Amino acid sequence: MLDAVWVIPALPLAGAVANLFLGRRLGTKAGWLGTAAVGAAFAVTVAVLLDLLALAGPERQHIVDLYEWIAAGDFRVQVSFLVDPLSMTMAMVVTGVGALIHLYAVGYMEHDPRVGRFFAYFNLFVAFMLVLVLADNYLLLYVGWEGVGLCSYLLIGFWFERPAAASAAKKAFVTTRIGDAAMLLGIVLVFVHFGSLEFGPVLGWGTSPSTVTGAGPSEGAATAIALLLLAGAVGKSAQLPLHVWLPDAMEGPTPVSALIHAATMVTAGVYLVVRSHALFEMSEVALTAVLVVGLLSAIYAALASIGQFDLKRALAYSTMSQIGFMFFAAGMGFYAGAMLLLVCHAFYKALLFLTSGNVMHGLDDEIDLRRMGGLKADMPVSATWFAIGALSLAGIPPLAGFFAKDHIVGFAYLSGRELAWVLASIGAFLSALYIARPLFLAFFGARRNPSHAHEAPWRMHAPLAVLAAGAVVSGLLLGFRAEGVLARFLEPALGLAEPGHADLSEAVLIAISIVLAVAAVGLAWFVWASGRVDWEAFPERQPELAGWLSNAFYLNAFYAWLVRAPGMGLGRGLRSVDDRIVDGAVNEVAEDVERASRLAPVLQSGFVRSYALAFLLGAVALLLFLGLRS
Amino acid sequence: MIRTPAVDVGPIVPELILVGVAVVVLLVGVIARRVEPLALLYGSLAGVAGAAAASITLWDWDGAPTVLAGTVAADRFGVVVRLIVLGSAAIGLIYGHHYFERSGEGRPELYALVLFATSGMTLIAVAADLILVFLALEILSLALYVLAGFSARLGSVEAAMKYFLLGAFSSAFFLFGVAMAYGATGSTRLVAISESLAGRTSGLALALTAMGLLAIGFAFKVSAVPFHMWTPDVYQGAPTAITAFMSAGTKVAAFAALMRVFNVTLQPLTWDWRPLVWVLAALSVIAGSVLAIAQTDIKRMLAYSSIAHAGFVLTGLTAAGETGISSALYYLIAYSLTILGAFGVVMLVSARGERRTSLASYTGLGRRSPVLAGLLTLFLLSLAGIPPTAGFIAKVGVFSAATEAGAWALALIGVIASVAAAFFYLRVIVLMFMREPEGEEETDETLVPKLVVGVAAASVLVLGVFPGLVLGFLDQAAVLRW
Amino acid sequence: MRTPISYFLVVSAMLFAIGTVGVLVRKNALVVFMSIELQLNAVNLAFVSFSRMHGNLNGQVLAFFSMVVAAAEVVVGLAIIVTVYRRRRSASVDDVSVLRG
Amino acid sequence: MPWLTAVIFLPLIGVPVLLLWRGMTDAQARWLALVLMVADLIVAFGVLGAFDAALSGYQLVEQVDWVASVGLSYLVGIDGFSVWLVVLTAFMFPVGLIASWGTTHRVRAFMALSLLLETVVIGSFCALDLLLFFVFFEALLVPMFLIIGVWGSARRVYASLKFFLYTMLGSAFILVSTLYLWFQTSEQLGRGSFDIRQMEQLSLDVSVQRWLFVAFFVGFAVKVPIFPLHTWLPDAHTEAPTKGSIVLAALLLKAGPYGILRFNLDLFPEASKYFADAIGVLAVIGIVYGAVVAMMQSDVKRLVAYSSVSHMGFVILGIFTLTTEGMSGAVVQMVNHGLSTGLLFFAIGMLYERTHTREMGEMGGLARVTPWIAATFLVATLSSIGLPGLNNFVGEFLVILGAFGADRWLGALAVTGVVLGAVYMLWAYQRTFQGPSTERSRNLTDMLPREWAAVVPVVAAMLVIGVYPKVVLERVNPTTDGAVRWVDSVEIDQAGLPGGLRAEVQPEYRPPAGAVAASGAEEVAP
Amino acid sequence: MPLDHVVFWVFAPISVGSAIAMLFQRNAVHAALFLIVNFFTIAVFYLVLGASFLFAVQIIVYAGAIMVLFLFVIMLLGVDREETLIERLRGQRTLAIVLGTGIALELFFAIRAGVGFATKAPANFDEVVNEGGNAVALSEVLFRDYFFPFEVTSVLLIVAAVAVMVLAARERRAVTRAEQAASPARQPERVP
Repeated sequence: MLDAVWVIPALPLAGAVANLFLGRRLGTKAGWLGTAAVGAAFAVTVAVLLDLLALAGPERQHIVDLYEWIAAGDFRVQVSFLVDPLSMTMAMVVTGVGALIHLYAVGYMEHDPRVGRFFAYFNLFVAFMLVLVLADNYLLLYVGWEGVGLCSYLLIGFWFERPAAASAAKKAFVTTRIGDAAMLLGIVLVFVHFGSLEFGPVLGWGTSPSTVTGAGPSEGAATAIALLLLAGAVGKSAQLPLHVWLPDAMEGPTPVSALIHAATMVTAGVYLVVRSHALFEMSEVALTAVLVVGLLSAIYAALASIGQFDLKRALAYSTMSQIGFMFFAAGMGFYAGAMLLLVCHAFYKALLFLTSGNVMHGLDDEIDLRRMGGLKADMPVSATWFAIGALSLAGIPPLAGFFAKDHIVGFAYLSGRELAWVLASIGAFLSALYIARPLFLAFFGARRNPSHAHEAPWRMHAPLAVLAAGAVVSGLLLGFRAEGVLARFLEPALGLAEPGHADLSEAVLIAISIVLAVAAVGLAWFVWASGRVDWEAFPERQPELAGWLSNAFYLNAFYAWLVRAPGMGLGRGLRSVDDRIVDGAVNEVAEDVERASRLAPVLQSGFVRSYALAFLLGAVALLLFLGLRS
Repeated sequence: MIRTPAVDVGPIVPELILVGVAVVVLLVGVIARRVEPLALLYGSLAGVAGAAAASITLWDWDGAPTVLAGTVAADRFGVVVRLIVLGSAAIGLIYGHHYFERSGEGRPELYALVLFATSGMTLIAVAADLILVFLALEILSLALYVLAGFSARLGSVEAAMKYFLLGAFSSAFFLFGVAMAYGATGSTRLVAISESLAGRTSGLALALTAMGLLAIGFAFKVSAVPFHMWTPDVYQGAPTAITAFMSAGTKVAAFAALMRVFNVTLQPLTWDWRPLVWVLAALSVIAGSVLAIAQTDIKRMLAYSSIAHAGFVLTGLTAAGETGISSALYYLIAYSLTILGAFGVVMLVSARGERRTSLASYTGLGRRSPVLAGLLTLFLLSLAGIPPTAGFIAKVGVFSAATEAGAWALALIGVIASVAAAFFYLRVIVLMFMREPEGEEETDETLVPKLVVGVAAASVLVLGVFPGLVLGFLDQAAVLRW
Repeated sequence: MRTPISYFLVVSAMLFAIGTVGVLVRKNALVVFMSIELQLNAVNLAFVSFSRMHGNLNGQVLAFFSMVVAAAEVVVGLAIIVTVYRRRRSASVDDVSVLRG
Repeated sequence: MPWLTAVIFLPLIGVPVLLLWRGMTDAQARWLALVLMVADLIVAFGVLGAFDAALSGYQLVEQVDWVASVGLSYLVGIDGFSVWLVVLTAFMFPVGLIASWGTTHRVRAFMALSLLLETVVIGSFCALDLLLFFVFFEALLVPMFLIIGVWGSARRVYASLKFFLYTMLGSAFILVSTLYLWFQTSEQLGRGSFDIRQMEQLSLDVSVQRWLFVAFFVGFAVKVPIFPLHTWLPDAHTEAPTKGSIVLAALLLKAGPYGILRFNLDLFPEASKYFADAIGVLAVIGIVYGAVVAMMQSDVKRLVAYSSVSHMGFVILGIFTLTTEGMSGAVVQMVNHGLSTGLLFFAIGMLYERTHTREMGEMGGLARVTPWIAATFLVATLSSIGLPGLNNFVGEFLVILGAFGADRWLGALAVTGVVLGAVYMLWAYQRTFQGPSTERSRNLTDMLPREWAAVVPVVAAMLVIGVYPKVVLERVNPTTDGAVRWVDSVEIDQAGLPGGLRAEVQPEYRPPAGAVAASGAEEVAP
Repeated sequence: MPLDHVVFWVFAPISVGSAIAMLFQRNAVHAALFLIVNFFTIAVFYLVLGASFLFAVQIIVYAGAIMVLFLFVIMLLGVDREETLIERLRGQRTLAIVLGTGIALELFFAIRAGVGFATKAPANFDEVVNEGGNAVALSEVLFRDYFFPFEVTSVLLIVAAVAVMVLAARERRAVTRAEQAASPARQPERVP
């Protein structure tokens, strides 16, 4: 069964092709087809996972070579898949959550004329995502990497008639492309230094015949490689400083936001870092960079999220913040923690997005928190889902988010990074705050929207139920303790991170984080739901602060200022250079020749005697020439 | 009592035939006033054919290298040149007949004069004595002066006068050259001169002057810059048929004489005349190519291009000896065919009385008369030296000869100039195919001349694809026997 | 005779040069043509002088030929000039310049 | 079976028929041309079959004396460099024909010229005799000139003249150097010859070799085109009819790099090594420059034209990395660029037929009206911005890999081209197909069956190369290995080094002997 | 002072002078007359140089026939028309004179270098070369070494005759027909 791993991406790919060409004819059935494809992929994944578990811990690593992909000179790269705990974990998330979101999308998209295409892209995304996580070498990973980028582009711009959507799509692609380009360089460097792109030889487990320099790269080279890969990860995972595309990406349909921009694709960066941890560990700088980026992103995004009134944008920033935590964990070498958060986050963030999808559905695409409120009356079920998701994220025990986040924050302290721990705690507090905010704004307090929201059909609740369950229990099951089930499962691939000892006991740490979470939620209730605070007047009272928050510290504008104007200037400049100088020279030469030819009428005056004169001139010159020779 | 030498007329049979036929045509034409011009044409063509046959038989001439008291050389070079000239003459006769019958100016003397001119051209190719070169030169010149003025159009007459005055002027220089050569060596036999010059180190002043003056004379005839000034006016003014004939024939003949004189007589002075030819070639190529761009009359344009082509032939001749000669010969063949064809098309397009020779009248020709346009395109491409036409191989030939002689710079100049030249050739193509015709102007679609042009086109292509057909002969012809 | 040959040659050279100048400066076609005749005569003088110098008669023969040529040229030339005159009512070489450029 | 002669001259059969048979209807003309082209494609596949992937030398060589006296011969043969270009040519011509199927203006002439063009293009890819190559290379101008000039759009005359003269000027240098080489052969080898296998034997003075290299390079650089000799390209591309653009982009641009691979590297290894870095820099400039200028274009055809400048920069860069990876990448990239840019122009042609504009400003929202055209364009776009899984990625990656081997910074800079590519291509896609639809882009018909017939094979080919590039690479590698080793075999002459270019030319990263041996390159000239 | 010196120094100035004088005659008839003078002097030189036959021919053919022909044509075109000596072409005259002197000098130096002013002609020219009289000796050479060119001159003369026939005897109607056919020499127009 392990050898059938290639089936996992193949199924959604098939679904994609089918939907692409038959989509029109299938109509709404396209959705079912797509869901079935992903579901089947999930089934296969489970089967493969079982086979993997059947193996003993150390042997849990199986490579499936399909065929030689590119070969030139001594460069060889295979199309080969890797089955190991890490890839399987990702595959499970992708297929599982993916299937649920597909199911949800069936209902969500059924009225869209291009539903066929939607599911084609959606399946295609899953396929590429699976290639990404299952790949056994960096180049194949890069295939998936770019592929998901493409699908994200297509899906963000799915409603391309809307200029906003089109631009957002382009922005997303280009921004991530910057990271990807860096990553490509990183991959090239990997080959230059390791003579191979397969994880085995590069990451030090197993060996490959084609290893050129067994010694491995120097510290500097390793740093360079790691940082370049990190750049790619940062782009894909919307971390500072390449995060600007994520909020705009919310122009896409909500299931897209849920699947791609919350559950799976954006976590690819985390996967990359975790996967190549061996590389990162070769260089202190790189790891620290990961840590710093993560932490900063977490806090930055948290603050930004608080400033948003657009529900989805708020969620988007929260995603960024959460992924920041994952990077933070990875940066500390606490990969299992990162993965745990990744999994749990997949559940509750997907849940949150889909629920907000319900809300939009209910309020015919109303997205502004200021025009919601008190919705729990109209859509109790959705309210419950959202509450679960929010609290889970906020880190209220015993929900999933609690364990996931708590391990990470705690690890910071236990591994003796006090400052980091403080900041992380602040981050945790803020995240609880920002996620409780939409909860209260939307579902509690006064109703600020005249129209009556209507609850979504059951078909759309079924997946939510499952996700909710996940959001509740996944933490308990997988990561009750820092060395929980998941950690131990992942051990062969990631090893165990052993925190150092510290003066505060774990219990205290747990207590602290619980207190922070509860306090945050309480504060949120006080400000946004109790009705005692006129939060709507806040922007008037604190224009700067509000502006900084709602505009995410104007980074977007800053980039625009930094890139667009100079870029355009350069472009115009070069274009005029091209027209005036480069091409101008060419035309100039031509004109000169023509000008010279205008001499003809002057020379050929038509007078015999001037002809004779020219003749004689030539004669004299010629004889003179000879005379001088003799 | 005068001891007359052995009179071996074999090697001059072609000339005898030509002159004989010319006289007959003349008498018939003059005496029997009502004779059908077509008959005269056939007669003259027969004469040309006979001459051609006679010269072919001379290919395997095994007699003395020079006959008639050493004034005539009997070698394969002469044969080849004769054939080229005779070919041009045949085409020229047909054109002329058509042209002047069309304009109603046909007269029996036309054929006679063409034949006389031809005889002069063929004679000059074999002349082994400077004075004979001069006489032959005069024969063809006088005939051509008249032919240029054969039509009563003002342009034609003016052309005749300009051609005549400058021609006489240049032949005076040439004659002085002969005198100097004689003064330097005491003889006018090409061989004798070179023998007396050979190994001589000092006292070359007269010889060099002679060379210079002779070069001037030839340069005038082949219209190399700066002795080219007459060319545009004469080519434009003369009746197109005649222009065709002389643009091909005169150049070939003059170049033949030039090759013989420079490679035989002045062979000892090779190192002195090489740079001379180099400069003339460069000037002609550049001036011809550049000045042509401004032209608005196609005959004038072709005239300038013929100047440039003279330059190309000279480029080949910078390589003294066989390589130079054979490449030049090939170039002359290609050039003659092409220019004859081109002028043929011009004649057909320009209709009666040269009404439409301006480039403007070629607008949309591709629509009005696709065949003519297509043929002209082929010729223009050949002139521009684009494969697979004869013009391309010819250019390659002369350039490689030049490169071999170390004159690669000249080759480079030539190649670049031919790009400039390509511009005005292309411009005609643009007019013909890329512009829509304004107004329906009829073109002369008479079959026979069209057929002739077609044959020329075909041979341009064939020679372009299978140059081997002639190159072998040319290599043998390039060996001057003396 | 004791006069150096080169004296005669120099004279012929001068005459030739004068002839060329004549061609360049005179407008009347006839006079231009006469100048050319002058050049030819200069050449003939050169021929004869050289023949004297070399002590063979070829030079004189050549001079003879050149006279023949000259005669022929004169006939044709005058005929052409007359034709032009018929058309233009002028024998000035400057008046015929339809063709230029 | 004389495969190459067949594949070269098969299309030519149609020319006289089309030109001479006056009564032929347009439809007949079209079909005749199409049939011949497809037949030629089949023959081309035959060539592919007859080609032995394992060998690095010339194969299927045919030699017939043409002009024995000067050692000019009809000498054709292919190796890893040319085999795919031959196939590509035979492949893209029918596509182009279908693109211009709708032409109604002088159809017979158009078809005749197309067939003629196919012959000369394939010929120039097969010729192993330098002069023969030049003949084809030069003859190629005429039909292209006419196609642009007669069937082109508004400024066609200017464009066609510029194209012709510019390229001709470039080849002028080639001709002179060719003749010089010929002269050298006659000097050194006793009898003159244009056979490049003979010319390889020549021992040329270093400075001479470098001069000749420059001459050849300039000639080919115009055709590639390499910045700053590229300005004929935008005009030609823009004004040409769709078929013209396709042929121009897909095939004619390949004649340049092909010539460099075949002649510059082969004949002047020392000079190639000597100039490698300078040219690499030039190529990178071209990559970035082309991309930036492309970004500023409002005319979609111009935009693609400049993108070609950028892409060909990659090809040149790859060649002059002088590593097997880079060179193979370059060769693959030539094929890829042919496919993707060809497809782009095809899509643009479809749009132009419908909207009658090339201004992106006047289009928009077309993805709604003509989703499949949009899809076609998008696929081509993605391919040309190097999306892995599609063809271009393979080439670009190998080139970058090779460039890294030669000089890190060149590689790094080249990568920026990838980003910029995404910017301008996607922007173009957005401006053309997304956003609200304009009045021009209402009720248009989507792709017609014949257009499907053209698009599907191209896309299929792109996917195949993207997913299983081995098909291409395994036929290319031996030859590139041979070439690399041939260039390596000479040492750069430090003595003759004037200042300016950096002294050490040895790339830091070289394929180890094992790898080369593995891809067995037998025949390598000493 | 030997006779030939005297002859030379007497006639050379006349010869050159008459030539120059010819250039300054506004009236063609006068020019022709000066030319005739010049021809006479040249004839005299011939005599001195031992070419008595050519001396005769020079006087009969040149001074006689040819110049008469000239004068005849001059008459035909009108005796009294005086040519304006104003130069329309800028720089023509100066350049002409400069170049004229240039060519004269070049020839002069060529002669000086090639012949030199010391060389005397072989004294016994008349005895050895012209033995049996100049005419006879000349004919010897002419019909032995140059008989073929001599034959060729006949062709030349025929051509001349035909030429004149063509040019002179052109029928009016041809002229007129050609007239209405004649096109304006060139009309300028813009071409790409």
